[in-house]
Amino acid sequence: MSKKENFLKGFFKENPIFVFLLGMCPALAVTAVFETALGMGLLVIFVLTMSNIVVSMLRNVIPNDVRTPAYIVIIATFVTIVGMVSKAFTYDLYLALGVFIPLIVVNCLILGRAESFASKNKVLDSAIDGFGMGLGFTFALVVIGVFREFLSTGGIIWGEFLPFFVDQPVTLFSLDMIINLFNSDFVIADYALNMFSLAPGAFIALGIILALIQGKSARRIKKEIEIQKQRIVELKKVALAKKAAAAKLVKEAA
Amino acid sequence: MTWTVFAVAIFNAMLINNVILKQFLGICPFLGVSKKSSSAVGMGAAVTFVMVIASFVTYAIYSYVLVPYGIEYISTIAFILVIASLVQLVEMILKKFSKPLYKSLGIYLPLITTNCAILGVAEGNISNIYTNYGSSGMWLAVFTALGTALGFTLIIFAFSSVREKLESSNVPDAWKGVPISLVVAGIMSIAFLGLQGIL
Amino acid sequence: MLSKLKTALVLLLIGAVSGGLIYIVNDITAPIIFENELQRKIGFYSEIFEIPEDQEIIYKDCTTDPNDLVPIDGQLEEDVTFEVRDSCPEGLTETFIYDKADNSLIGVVYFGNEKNSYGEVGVLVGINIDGTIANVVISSSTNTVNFVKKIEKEFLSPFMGQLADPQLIEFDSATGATYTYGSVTDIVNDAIAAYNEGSDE
Amino acid sequence: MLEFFTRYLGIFIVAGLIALYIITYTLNKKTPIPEECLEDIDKAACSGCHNFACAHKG
Repeated sequence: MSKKENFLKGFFKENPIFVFLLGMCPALAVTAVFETALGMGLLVIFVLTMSNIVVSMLRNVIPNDVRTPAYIVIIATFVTIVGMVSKAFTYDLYLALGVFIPLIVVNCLILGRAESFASKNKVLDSAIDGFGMGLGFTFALVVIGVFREFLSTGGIIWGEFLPFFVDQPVTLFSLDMIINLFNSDFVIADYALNMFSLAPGAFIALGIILALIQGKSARRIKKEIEIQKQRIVELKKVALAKKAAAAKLVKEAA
Repeated sequence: MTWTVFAVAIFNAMLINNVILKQFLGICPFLGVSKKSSSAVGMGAAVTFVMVIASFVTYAIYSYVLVPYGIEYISTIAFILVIASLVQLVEMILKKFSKPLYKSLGIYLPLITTNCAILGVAEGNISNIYTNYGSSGMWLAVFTALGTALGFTLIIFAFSSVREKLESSNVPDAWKGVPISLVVAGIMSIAFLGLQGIL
Repeated sequence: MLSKLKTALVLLLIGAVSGGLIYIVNDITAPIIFENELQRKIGFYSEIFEIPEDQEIIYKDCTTDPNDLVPIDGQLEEDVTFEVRDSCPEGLTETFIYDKADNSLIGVVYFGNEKNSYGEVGVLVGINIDGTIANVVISSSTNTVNFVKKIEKEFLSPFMGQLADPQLIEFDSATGATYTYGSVTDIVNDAIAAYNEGSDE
Repeated sequence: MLEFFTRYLGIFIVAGLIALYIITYTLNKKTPIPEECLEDIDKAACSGCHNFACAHKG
């Protein structure tokens, strides 16, 4: 596997949330708002990359019988560090994510990558794998977050939890802006599907997204099957034609 | 604290702030181990057992060791290690002394270390109960854990029953498997949202 | 035997390194975190009582030792009607806000948090010394930003300037508050009750 | 001496807990699994998310 493939596989082919269904707790819990989803993803990228690097560095040193405890210790260390750093520098994000920052420890994705990839591969490859997988995880969270925030409020806001680039929260996009051109009294918040910011909305939104993905892959598989069927039919036709030709030859010879 | 406080704590943790449908903890076993009712009950029993003991131990460690010495910041790493060793200990004891018990719920114990519900409840006890009651909230923490675990068992059992029906129903290809399960969970969650006004 | 010793050594090393790493990071971040929490609190208090930025305030919390966080030097004024209690009222945190320049009491803030159907919500209720509600502010919430804005605009602003009277408890039935707003109302009511209890003593 | 210990107590507690975990882990590994449960364990491990290799699908 080339380095590029190794990096890109986390996005679509082996996406942790959409394909492997790992780390579903944060995928449901912190995605009510796009920004918290992005923040969670960034924390996971850091923990995953660092733990992959360290596990890979120590892969020949850690004895095989006690590798799970060692991995858990390494991951827990980085999670504690990331928790303290986020508390110090992005305090709003820390408050919004709450208990889900320490819960990165038990995110199956991180332990899974340590056991199945980093413990068998070189440091650079493991780092790329961790970074790519983390980006894939973030990508999935952001997709769910944008979907839910847009449906529940009719717009996307930046700057509430991640105080980068802007001082005040800025509305990146809102349906208000477009509809107000035609009807100035319209307030999207009165018509928004508030359910999608609540618990049921999380389940249903993720269900819809997974169904879209599954539907697409189902269609692709169906198409492939159809193509194969057609090929078989064609082959059969060719074989039949050959047979008929052979029979004709035999007849003529006779 | 009177018994009503404990009753309310159990009721609140079990139904109103249900661990799966409201707090999104333990989604992994919820989707993974809920294909058959029998395995759902086994998983629920294992979670109940470990969760109650784990929240007792973690609360004690937090209030009697970490806070007095001012080292609350290592709580995450301390909790996960305590829970992991507790799971190992319980598994070993079950293996040695009670084979039927091991067969019914011990086989789910290796999955519990990475179950976020256990660590989530331990952390939640610290942030919700410890800040209000201090070290006298120990029993409240234990009862909250009991309620949470009962809520987990209830939901995973109910969900497995629905899922057994889903297996034989005619679902479009795109929605087969996890997507339809998630929508079913969402509808259950709406039902539990209705309990919100009780307390 | 040698391999076992090696195993133990490796694991000990990992443990020591991770412990040391956490210790160092904590050393670096602890003052920043402390400052964050302080700034956040003071920001909320300033917002509630509309204190100008150049005026410094100090506060006394019922949960912490008065000598611990921000020391109050000098004596408090005699005619302050309510006593500073040793223990918090149930479910609330009581904080007294003073002007740093002359140690005069500006007001009392009650903090409570409760769970509602949208998640968890923390509410600060500020009461002036003349007994009127200064402001009600949502300090932390897992709800969406728009929703919080809606609550603050439609539901909390009517509280401002009203007398902190237990009869205000009728208030929520008048507005037809839903149970979501109910958790906010509960905290306001608790705060008013605690305030009246404190000032009677 | 005592001051030194309380100052770095966090490190010692973490080290102690790691030791506790490893001791219980190895003890648990040494205890044999009852034979009739072996199959059930494999099934359970695949349906949960402990095992990355057979992540549950559907």
